[in-house]
Amino acid sequence: MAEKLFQSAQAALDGLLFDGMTVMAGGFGLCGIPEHLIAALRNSGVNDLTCISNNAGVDDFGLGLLLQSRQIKKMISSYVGENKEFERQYLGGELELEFNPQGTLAERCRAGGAGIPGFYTKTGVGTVVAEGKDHREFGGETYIMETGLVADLSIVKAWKADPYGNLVYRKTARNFNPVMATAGKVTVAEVEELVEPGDLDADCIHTPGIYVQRLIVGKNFEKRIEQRTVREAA
Amino acid sequence: MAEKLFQSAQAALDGLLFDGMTVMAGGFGLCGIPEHLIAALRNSGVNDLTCISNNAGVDDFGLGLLLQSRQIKKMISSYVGENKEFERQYLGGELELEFNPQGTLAERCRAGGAGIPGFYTKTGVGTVVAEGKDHREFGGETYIMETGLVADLSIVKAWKADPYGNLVYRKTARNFNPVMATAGKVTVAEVEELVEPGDLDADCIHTPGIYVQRLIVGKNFEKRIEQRTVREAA
Amino acid sequence: MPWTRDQMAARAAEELEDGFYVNLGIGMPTLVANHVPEHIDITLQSENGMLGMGPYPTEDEVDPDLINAGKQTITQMRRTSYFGSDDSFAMIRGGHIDMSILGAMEVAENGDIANWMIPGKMVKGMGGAMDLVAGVKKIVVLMDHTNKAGEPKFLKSCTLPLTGTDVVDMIVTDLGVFGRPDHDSGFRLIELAPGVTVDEVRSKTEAAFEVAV
Amino acid sequence: MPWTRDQMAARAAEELEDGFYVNLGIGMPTLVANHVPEHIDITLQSENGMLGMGPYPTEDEVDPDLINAGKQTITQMRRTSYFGSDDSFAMIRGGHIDMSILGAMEVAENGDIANWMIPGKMVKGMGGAMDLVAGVKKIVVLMDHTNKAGEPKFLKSCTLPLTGTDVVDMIVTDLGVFGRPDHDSGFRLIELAPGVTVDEVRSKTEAAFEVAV
Repeated sequence: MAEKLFQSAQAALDGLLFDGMTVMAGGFGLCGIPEHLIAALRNSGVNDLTCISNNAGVDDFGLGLLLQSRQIKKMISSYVGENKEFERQYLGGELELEFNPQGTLAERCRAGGAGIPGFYTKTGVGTVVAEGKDHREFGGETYIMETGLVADLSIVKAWKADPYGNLVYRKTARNFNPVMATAGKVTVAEVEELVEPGDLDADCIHTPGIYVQRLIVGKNFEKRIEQRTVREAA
Repeated sequence: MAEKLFQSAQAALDGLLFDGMTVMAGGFGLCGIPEHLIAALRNSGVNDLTCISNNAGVDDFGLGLLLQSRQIKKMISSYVGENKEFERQYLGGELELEFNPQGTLAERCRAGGAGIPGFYTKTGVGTVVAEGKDHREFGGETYIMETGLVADLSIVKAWKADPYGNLVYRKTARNFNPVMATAGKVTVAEVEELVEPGDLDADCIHTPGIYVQRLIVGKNFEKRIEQRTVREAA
Repeated sequence: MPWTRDQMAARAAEELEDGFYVNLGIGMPTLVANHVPEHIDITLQSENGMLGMGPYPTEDEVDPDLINAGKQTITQMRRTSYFGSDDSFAMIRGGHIDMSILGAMEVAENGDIANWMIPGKMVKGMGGAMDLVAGVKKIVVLMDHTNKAGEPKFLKSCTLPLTGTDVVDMIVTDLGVFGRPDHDSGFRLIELAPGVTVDEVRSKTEAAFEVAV
Repeated sequence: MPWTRDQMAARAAEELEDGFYVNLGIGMPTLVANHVPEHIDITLQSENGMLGMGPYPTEDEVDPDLINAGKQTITQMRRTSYFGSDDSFAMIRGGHIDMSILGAMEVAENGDIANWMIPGKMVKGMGGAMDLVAGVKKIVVLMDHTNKAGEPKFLKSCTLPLTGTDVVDMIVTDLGVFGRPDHDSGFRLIELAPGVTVDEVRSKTEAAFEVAV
């Protein structure tokens, strides 16, 4: 079998990076982000990235790290509210930004991975999102066409993997990870645990190994929480 | 909670059927077909059905039962090779037939369930499948537009369910069942086993309960095998 | 006397029906979860990939892998299922969610809504709001009747960039409730907070509406 | 001497590379699985929703919930994952499968293929064939060089209804192998079965081809 397991995030990205490339990064807020691969991207010094990610991290964590170091030229996101450095660069004209409705962003990734170059949606009709896009009627309702997205590299975070690259995610840390795994020309996954072949339930694999070209086991995940909300124990 | 569990296939279909309706039925060949719900459809006498199903069963099992009783007016399928009665009715002009490539059929169901009225695909370009369909270039390649499919009723077969309608399928009996569950205005599921609330792993639910309006536990599944192929034990 | 935020949430909660799948927006709409009538069982969807959202965790239960769309820590229930963002929005776009209760900056008399972008302020993005208003079966807006400057928020037409056009079915404000039976009809004032008069509502509303209280 | 069916399958198997994900068509292509070189590890996809297809079961292992796209009973492996038909064809259409080895009734010199419909016979349907030829990275056709009437199957242009246009990358017949480096190039005869001459191939082929043996 072609070996998928690499010993470090740096090694796993070796040979895949070039200035101006497009990178998809899984995660919602700071939940389920590929933190080790983002750190390795930062350390690589790769530049002029177009990053497709639902959010842009916070100032000192997640994709915020790549904003700090000005490695990102353009973001395609649905919400970037928690990042002061982002705001500064954007208002200063240093950063391009393309907002997509969250569901349109997710579906564009799915379409890209599924060989669908365009699809119609009601989302955004009559808003700035629809400007310049093809409109079409179906059953008397108006829809706009959105296009599929593909990335040079997708980086995703999963809970468990087997050596074949089969992945399982945990709770809401799943979010954009599986769909982005399908849309990378190359997909690199970081996981918390590597299990033996056959240990994953074949009926419960979220990302089949065909979508994962490289794999690392991350250590000491920080898993930072943005809004720690608690109730009193009963 | 709104009660989803019904005591019989007949009871679960009560009030949902009308002549001329469109029914999606999960299954691939005879694997993972909703055999009890098909039997109940036959017994109901509902007529002039448009059936969307990858295959059409065999003469005396699966959707073949509804062909025998001439309850089907039209089939939308990808392959109908194993059914003599089908052939007879089709060649006699008694049955309409629309062939879709299997992946296009699956994607049309997904699109219908996902609020996508149309999408572009390379599949079928330059073939009879493309005739009369919109053609469009993306990146120098030609694609055709296919439309989403929605059914008045979807009938699916799962392995396990909980009372909330969450479903888990088993092995290749999954096939078209989950995608068709999303595309029915009403979806009725038959399962082999009902488990207690909380017994299904929340990370491993294939069909969230929102897609399942009614549920029955089937008894004595026949699960007929079409091509029993075996090797010598080592 | 105008309704309090909790009373507004309670009024919106009266729209819930047993078995409903519901998405609650960030802010005041989250209060609705505290006012679900006892005989009603609903399931909350969180668009980051969860059906069956439970309450906030106790300190011991906090799990960084389990958050809602507002990035708050939450808990799982016995009914919970998780899925990816693509499947989550397929569910939303496909019309499978019965109701969404959302905040708004402006609503227009034709059902347009603006709730994602204030010119002159840094744009944070629409998140899932455009998908929700386009896809969910019934859209209930929960908002103060006027803005901080005392100006109407229910308008002839929206002035802010839109989130969706002709999508709002009901508006619950601190002064009352506007509903419309379908998208071919205009809004009707169908309920007033105690002591609030039709005239007061008129004076604080730019939109045209019928009175049906 | 023309190749036997097993020899043809073995020749097609030489196209496999370590780590490939492969879809094998019904009929002769299934024989390829028996000829995978020992140092090569491939994973078989079955378009009804499985990656990592194992061999036929023993009598004790037969499971009606576990079949391949030919509806034959099969087995699971340690690497196996199951998924729905929509996800299976997203995988195929999206170009994630490295190679498909398929039978054909006709192939044209421009790469067109016809393998699903014979006029005058009952049409059974294209199943997943159109999706496979449109989506898979490399399409290898495995077919007898001539039909039962002794007529060429590799033609100037197909006469039967097409499965796909300009999709075939390689043709392995009982007489030899035709390849082309890319879809802008024509086919070249790159290999002959032992004792088969270029003239014999020419006499049984309608399509134009370069000779590169």
